[in-house]
Amino acid sequence: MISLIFITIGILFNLLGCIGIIRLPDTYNRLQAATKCVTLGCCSILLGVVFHFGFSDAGTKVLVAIPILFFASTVGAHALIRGTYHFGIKLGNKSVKDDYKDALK
Amino acid sequence: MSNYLNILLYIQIGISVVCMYRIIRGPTIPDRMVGADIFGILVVGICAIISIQTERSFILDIGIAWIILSFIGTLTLAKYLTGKKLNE
Amino acid sequence: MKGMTLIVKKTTQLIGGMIFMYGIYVVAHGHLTPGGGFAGGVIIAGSFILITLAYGDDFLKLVGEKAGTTMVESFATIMVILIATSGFLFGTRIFFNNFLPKGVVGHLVSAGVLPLYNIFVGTEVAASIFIIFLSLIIFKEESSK
Amino acid sequence: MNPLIPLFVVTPLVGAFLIMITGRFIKESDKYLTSFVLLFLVFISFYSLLTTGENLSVYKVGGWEPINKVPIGIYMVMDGFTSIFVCIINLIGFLSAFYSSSYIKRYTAGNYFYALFCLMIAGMNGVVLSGDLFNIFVFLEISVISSYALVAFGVEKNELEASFKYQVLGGLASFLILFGIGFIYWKTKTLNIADIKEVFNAGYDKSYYLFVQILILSGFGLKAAIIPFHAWLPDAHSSAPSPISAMLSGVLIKAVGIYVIIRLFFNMFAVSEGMAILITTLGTLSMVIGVFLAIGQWDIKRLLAYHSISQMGYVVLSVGIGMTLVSRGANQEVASLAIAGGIFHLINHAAFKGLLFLNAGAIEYTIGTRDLKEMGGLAKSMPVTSATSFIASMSISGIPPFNGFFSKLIIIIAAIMAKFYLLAALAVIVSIITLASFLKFQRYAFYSKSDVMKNPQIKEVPFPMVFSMVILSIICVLLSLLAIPDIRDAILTPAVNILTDPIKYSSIIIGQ
Amino acid sequence: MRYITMFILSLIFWLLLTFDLTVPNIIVGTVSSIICSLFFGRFFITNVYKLLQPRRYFWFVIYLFVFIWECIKANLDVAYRVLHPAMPIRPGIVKVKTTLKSDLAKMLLANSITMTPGTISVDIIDDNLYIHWIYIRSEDPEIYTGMITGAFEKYIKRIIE
Amino acid sequence: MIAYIMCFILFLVGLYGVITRRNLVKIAVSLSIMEISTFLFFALIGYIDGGIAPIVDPADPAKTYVDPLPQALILTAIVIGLATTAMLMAVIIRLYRKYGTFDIREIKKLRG
Repeated sequence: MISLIFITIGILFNLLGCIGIIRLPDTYNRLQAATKCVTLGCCSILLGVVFHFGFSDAGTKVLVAIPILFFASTVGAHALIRGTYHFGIKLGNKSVKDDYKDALK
Repeated sequence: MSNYLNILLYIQIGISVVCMYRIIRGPTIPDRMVGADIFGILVVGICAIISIQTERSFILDIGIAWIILSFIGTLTLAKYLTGKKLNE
Repeated sequence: MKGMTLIVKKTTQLIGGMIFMYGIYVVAHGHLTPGGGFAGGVIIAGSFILITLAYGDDFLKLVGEKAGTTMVESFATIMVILIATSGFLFGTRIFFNNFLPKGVVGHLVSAGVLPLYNIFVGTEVAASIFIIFLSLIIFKEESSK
Repeated sequence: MNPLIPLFVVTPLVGAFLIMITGRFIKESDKYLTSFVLLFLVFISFYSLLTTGENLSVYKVGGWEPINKVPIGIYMVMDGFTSIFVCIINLIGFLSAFYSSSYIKRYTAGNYFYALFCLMIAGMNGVVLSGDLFNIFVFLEISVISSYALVAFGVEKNELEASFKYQVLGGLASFLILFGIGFIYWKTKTLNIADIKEVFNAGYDKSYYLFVQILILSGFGLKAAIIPFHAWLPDAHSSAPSPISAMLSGVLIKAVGIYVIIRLFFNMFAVSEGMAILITTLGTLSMVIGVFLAIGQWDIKRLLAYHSISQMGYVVLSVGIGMTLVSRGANQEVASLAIAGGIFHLINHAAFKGLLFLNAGAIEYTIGTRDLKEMGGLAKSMPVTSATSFIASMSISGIPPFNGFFSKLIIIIAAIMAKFYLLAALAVIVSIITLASFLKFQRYAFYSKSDVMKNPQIKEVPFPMVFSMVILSIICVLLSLLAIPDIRDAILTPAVNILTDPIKYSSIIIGQ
Repeated sequence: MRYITMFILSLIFWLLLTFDLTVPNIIVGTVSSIICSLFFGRFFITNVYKLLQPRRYFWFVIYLFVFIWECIKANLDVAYRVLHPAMPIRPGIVKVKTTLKSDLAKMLLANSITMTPGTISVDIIDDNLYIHWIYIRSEDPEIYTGMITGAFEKYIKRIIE
Repeated sequence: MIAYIMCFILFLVGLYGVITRRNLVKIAVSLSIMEISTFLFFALIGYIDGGIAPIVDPADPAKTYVDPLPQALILTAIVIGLATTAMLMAVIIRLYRKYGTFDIREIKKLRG
């Protein structure tokens, strides 16, 4: 039962991330929404799986999977956003500040 | 219980299909890559739910392998985006 | 500064070992779960690719150059063929004969020679995928000179 | 259980990977190792040719015995037809490898060359020996992928482009074959050729069966370069290094194309008249169009490549005639004669086309060009090359004492006896045009006067190349002995019997 | 020393993954851990002795709770911005100076920042973190540095340095 | 049944790409699409309604499994496909270095 609650929460977060990736205007903001929501959502689903299987071989396997998922998604987001900036995509027209431009010179 | 899980599974699959929209539509290359990255993470969720549904734990193995390969793919594409060589 | 940013470098330190161990897990449990030599080999090669991406060619100097990978690959293939031939020598003159005791279904040490095949196929696949990656990278570097 | 059978695959595989290791430590060990491995293979293949005869020996990999007469393991089969092929592959392979030991000095990375060569040999032996559809596919891909790499071995513009074309069309063919295998597996739930035959005998759906046959024929036809699918062959065969051209043209298109077509259409599918007439038509088309495309060529190797298409047309034509007769159920002797003529011509073609490509390689090695207009008068400075190439030219165009004459004669006689008068006439005309084309080749390359012959630098090629060419020309002459009825009965008749008998192959394999 | 740390960590990872305490499994795990430490040990953590101090683990647990709380806040924040019809975003890249010294700490800080309300770290150059912020609340460097790094920096300092 | 038709359509899409595209890399991608449609077809013919993945569970071996043979065949075919694709990409990269373009209309030295 408790696993179902976790999974439901996770899917709600995933849904939010999905709406974000469709609605937001430029690449940077899409990455913002998507990474956070989807990572937390999937971690939550995996936690639900841990509670479902209990302390067994499957449960510990999922416990191992959570840090891998966490690091993979955050580092992936970081590398992607840096790559996007170097690729030459401009910040959206709503943006107000850009300190990184100076640092690259 | 299993009915409810089924509904959740369909919602999750629907979310990843919507992600496909960004991969196909995305106006620039980085947009498509963001879509692919997010899609890779969502698949792990699908694997987890299926493993509960069928009570077979080896599907989790597939999920972990998927996230690892997706991570390597994302890093490689990000490396390509920065446009630098291996040793820069 | 070679390679990618500090964040990527430090995280690959943490996660590279994990990926390597996971690949070995997939190879070693190949006769019990889905996966086996090919899938595990791809994951092991993935860990090397990850480190190479993050650190530039520092890692290559540790493992040896491209030539070394070719050697590993050839050696592993010869080992696979030799295991096949060992059935010919010890068993009843049949290639691919499973002459070791079979054990109990579901244990780690079971299924005769299948785990040995898995291990060497895994080594072979890891080496060859890594060599494909290196070749494509070196092609790219040479062409942009 | 004949323990020799798997050695045909295992030895070259071990050799290939040993070369990669020893080639790095011991210099020039690669060529000796390759020659040694292939010499060993030649010995055991001739041994098995002599001992096989009418027998059929089966090897079950892994020792899996059939359950309820349903085969579950991987089977390797050695019969009369197979043993002939194994002999051709290993003999031409050995001579080409020995020839390369001096030819390949122009290129760097010799050990890669020899490793790929051994892999190609292993793949072809595997295709010929396996009695299982999917293993045919796997070994076919092994040999074909190594040939992709070997075609591109020179990494110049021509080679790369030819290799690209070859790979795209070869990939297409592979997927057609895989689709065909999938359709067969869907209906029969088995992959063993003999077992599929048994299942088909119990009854099948006509249109489905036709669809599968078309898929398989177009897939292997692409690999064999029968005429509507021939686009890749001239480029690939002319761009590869010369020993590889000899292997590709002399052996590879036969082993992975013609052999599988003959084997599957006789021993797996029930022989049907419509399909037989289609195959005969394709053979005739390739025979005629190939030779007409060859006339206008001035590049030696392209000329030889187009002649390969034409000569393969002869083989397919005569096998098609035999198939038609078998399906009609009449005139079994004529059918046997036609098929025997086809197989005979196939063996001959391996010998003389291999020799011609080796000659072309020798000419290119000496004067550095492949254009007929730029050479001439080489007969004085290169006597051995000239003599061997004369023998090969006379063989391919069917001049009496040489082997090509007898096989063409058998094909034409069979066509006349089967009342295909038009096809017989076409075969004669094509033979005459071939003669004309090769007279042009002889005249421009060896006898006409030109500036090249005044160059004192030109002399005979080194010993390994001469050795291979001389041996092949002796074989060219000796092969005409196969026309004598006693020898033909000993070698060709078992192969023909296993093909024309509708149930022998499957019943023996299932029975064991 | 580094190699031994790597060995122990990978053995723990292996045991968690297989969840099987039979003898063959442990032997396979040991052998593969040795191989793993030979390959990857060179790149691993430098100051090993810090792993032996228990209070660091205590702070790590507290840090985890803080972190999860921040994560949930981040998600609700994003949810608000995404679902609001007008989409109140004000994005930009800001520069933040950190006081952390070691590389591992910087990495942990950057990853934490990535998971907190509306921020993703773009790059690290020396001591400066460049951060993409979805809604810039203030233009003053002092204030926004506190907003972004303040929650984590002190814990990370206690854990690692 | 619709799945079979879909995978045949996928095959035709790949064939269309191989015939009409002018870019070397796109030809390679189209070949990969054809390859994958073939694998999909193999996976479909092994499917049994209500069957589960063919991993034997020691606790409860009597279940309905799907046919494992096509899956083994696909694994082999995937490895072969990997080799083919790597070879093709290597040749394409070499061609790009020689000609400086991916356009097939400009890479036309050989004729006939």
